[in-house]
Amino acid sequence: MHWLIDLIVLTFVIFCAIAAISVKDLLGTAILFGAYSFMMCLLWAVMGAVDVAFTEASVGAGVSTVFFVAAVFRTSRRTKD
Amino acid sequence: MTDLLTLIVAKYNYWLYVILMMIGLYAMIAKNNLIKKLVGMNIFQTAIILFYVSIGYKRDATIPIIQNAHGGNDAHAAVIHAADYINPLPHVLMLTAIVVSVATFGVAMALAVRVYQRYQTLEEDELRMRLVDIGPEK
Amino acid sequence: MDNYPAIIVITPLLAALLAGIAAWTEERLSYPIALIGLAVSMFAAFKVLMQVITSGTINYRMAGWAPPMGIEYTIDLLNAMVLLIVASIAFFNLIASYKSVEQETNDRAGSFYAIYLLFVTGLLGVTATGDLFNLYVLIEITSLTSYTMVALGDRDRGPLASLNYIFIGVIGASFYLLGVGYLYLKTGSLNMVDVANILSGLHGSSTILVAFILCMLGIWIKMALFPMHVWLPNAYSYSPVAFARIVAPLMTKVMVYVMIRLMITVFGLDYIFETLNLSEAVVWLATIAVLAGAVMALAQKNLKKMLAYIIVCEIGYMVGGAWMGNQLGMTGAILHILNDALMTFALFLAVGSMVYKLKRVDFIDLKGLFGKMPWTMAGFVLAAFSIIGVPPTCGFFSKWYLILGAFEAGAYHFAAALVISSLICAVLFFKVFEICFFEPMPEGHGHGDSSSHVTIEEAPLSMLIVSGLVSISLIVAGLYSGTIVNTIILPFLQ
Amino acid sequence: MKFLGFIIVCLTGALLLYGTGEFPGWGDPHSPASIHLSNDYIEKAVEQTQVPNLVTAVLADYRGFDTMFETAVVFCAGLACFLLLRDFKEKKERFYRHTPTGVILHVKDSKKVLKTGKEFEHMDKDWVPSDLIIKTICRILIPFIQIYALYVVAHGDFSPGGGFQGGVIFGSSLILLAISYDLKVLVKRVKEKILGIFSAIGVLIYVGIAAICMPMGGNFLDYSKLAPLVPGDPHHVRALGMLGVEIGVGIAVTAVMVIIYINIVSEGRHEEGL
Repeated sequence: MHWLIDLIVLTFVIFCAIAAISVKDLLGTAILFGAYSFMMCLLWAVMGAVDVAFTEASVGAGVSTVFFVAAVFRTSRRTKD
Repeated sequence: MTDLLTLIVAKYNYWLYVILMMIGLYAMIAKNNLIKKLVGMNIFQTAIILFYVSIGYKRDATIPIIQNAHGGNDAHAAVIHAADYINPLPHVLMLTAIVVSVATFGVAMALAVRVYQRYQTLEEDELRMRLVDIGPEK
Repeated sequence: MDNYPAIIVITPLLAALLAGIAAWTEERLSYPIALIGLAVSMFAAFKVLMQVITSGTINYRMAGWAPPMGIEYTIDLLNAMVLLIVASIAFFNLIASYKSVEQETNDRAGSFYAIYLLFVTGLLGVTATGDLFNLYVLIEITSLTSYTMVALGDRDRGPLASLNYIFIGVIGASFYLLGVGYLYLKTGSLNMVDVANILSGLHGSSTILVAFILCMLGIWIKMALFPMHVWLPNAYSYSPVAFARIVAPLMTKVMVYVMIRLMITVFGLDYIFETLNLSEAVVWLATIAVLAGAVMALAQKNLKKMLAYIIVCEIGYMVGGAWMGNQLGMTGAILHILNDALMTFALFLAVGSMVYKLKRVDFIDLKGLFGKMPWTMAGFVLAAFSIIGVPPTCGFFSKWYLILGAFEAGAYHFAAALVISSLICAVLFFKVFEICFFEPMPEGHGHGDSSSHVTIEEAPLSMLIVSGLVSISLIVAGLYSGTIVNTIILPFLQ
Repeated sequence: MKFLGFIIVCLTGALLLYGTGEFPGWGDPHSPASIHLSNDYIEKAVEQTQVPNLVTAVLADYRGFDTMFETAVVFCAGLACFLLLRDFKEKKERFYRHTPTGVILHVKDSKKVLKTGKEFEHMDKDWVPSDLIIKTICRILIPFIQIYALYVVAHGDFSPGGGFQGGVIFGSSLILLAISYDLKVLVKRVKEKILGIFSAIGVLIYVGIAAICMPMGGNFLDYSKLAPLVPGDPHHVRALGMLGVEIGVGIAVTAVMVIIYINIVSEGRHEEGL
């Protein structure tokens, strides 16, 4: 039942995406964004794209989030939207 | 009913990628905070990657690493059926796309830090006001 | 040596890497490295053009794999011409900009040259490649370098303008990537020729239609066609002069080339003009772009910004010509790629010299410039005549073809827009001449000496020589445009 | 803007959905994408390149030209971050610590520059002593992460992974060092100059290996022509070429990731930061 796992994870991905762009705390956005990337990576692993999933796990959920936190550390954490 | 189910199974991946992409695009156009826009940009790009990976998926096939091929020269002794392995090409393309997107993301973050250094804000409406304050451009 | 097609693209990349290393160890070396890299590339491009003219299309297989599996460079007459233009303009611009790079990049010249070379690599690669995805990667290289450069120029507005440019640029590139994805899903291939072969059996498909629209939208955004042009004026006026001079003539023209390549080689003119019948709508769009560009140029008070909007207008010409659906229009568009690259290069060379001396180029700053920099202004006048379309210069001939094409296709509105915009350009440039020639220099301007007598303060010799060469080439290209059309463009279109 | 954005989004979404109408079903083994080219790759790659991981084979050999430019993009990002953010000037207000005594100096005058070295060291304004537990655990973890990164690079031919992933992991191990201790600890160990040079050298390894093939009589990137240069079984030359290329990618990516992180987190001053 690949498609069932796929469907469930996809729904989570969309929740994470919406949450990431609507949270008012940018650090929260960073973490949700990491979660989003990690879900995406799971999804790709389910679809058999192991290399892409590996890259996304190390880049999207790893380094990108670190860059994000670094940038938030150097700018402001609060936002109006 | 089963028709509907097969249709959903066949297409929902593509529909959801469109939704995801539109979330990203909306954030890029409508959000006020530059960092939020960057998040939107990344969601937009990952949605495209999702689309490509969905193209590559093949039912009843395994990951694109040939089994029993470690044996050196007698590797082609075992017959390889194309139907057993997932299409590797979209994965390759998407590795490249991920790298490009992380490079763009890094540069964009650096720019955001620069903008903040200069104007002390990342909200677009406030930035517009600051730009009016520093007068006409050179 | 059959490796020239690879050498064209590889030497700038190698030079960029070496310049990147030199930036950390021995900064003085980075300039000669860049110069040698571009010279070799230009030589190779010249060789390739000769070879293509004499013996036809060159196919170069990267890593030796046959086309649909590996990446192939397909160099025909059109590519070869654009490659030579890109390589030589990049080379001559580098000669001209030694001084201004020193002035503008304070002690980071090595990194600047590395970025510059990467940008040129990207443009050359975009032009040479015969693979849809490879095109995307190279477009991203050009974009990433230009984002950086936009942010470097103006300390106040640069970073913000660059960030907005990133948002637009990423949308454009992603649309293109998505279009390629749709194509790949339907055809299973990425090689342009292979895709075209498979596509001929799929003309009615809605997926292909969407793929076509997405590819075109992406390229139009990168090309700055009118409603998607917002990034371009900022990109040209905020980046360092040495870089603005190369972005202005090359970036948009290479993207026009990509559009023509996609239209002719991948989708096929039959599909576009007969199955879809989109010609009329796009020619109207181009008409609006031409008029809007000209009108917006009228409103500017800064020379750089004015030129940027004139480029928006020129893009309208090329898009209109390419979408006219007949051979004359396409000839005009292709000839205009060459001519416009030369003209804008000449204009921006002159503007570069002005910026080098004056620092600012608002119209008020230009007063009395004819007396101060006579040679620079001579080049500027010639380039301006060419943009307006005065006969012996090259600009006239491509506009002629475009107008003929418009009449043949019955697109009278486009011809009218072309004439009107030329008139507006004439008004604009004569306004600039008037300021430069008749209005006296204001008190206390320049370098502190009293302005009672006009001192000649010319730009450095390297800039002047290049400016002179390019100005001559404007006329030469004009006089030989018949030859160019007969040996390169018409054989390509047939 | 919000309304306009919404309309644009709806229009684009409708266009894209219209395009999906004729898509073959998800996972359909007979869709054009899974037949035309991919079958060739799947059936011939192992025979031709001796690399069982098809993704690596296609990435570094059949479409190695793409990957080369992808690495160039990474190099460009590193350069861009350096050019945009690096600032060699000292801040006006600075803090120094006298190392032997632990006395903290607050310098408000911009002109006076204390030489940081054995006696004085730079200090952040909002510096907090790092946690002992975190420090110790990270110190234990980092070598293992690095070995794993090397494994990912080296074993990319046989399992998921390769130069890019390995490079990112190695880079993040260095970033972890900066986060758990102090940015200064990282900057002291890995000089900026080294990073800058290595980011170029990594790409240079790639381009170099690819370019050597041309004087050897092959096309650009044609690893099989390297056979006379490498000892061992000539069948494996392609696999070896790919390994070399992946190492280059790994080096470049490691350096660039660290460059980007350092510059962003310290706003280009390299002495303060997370």
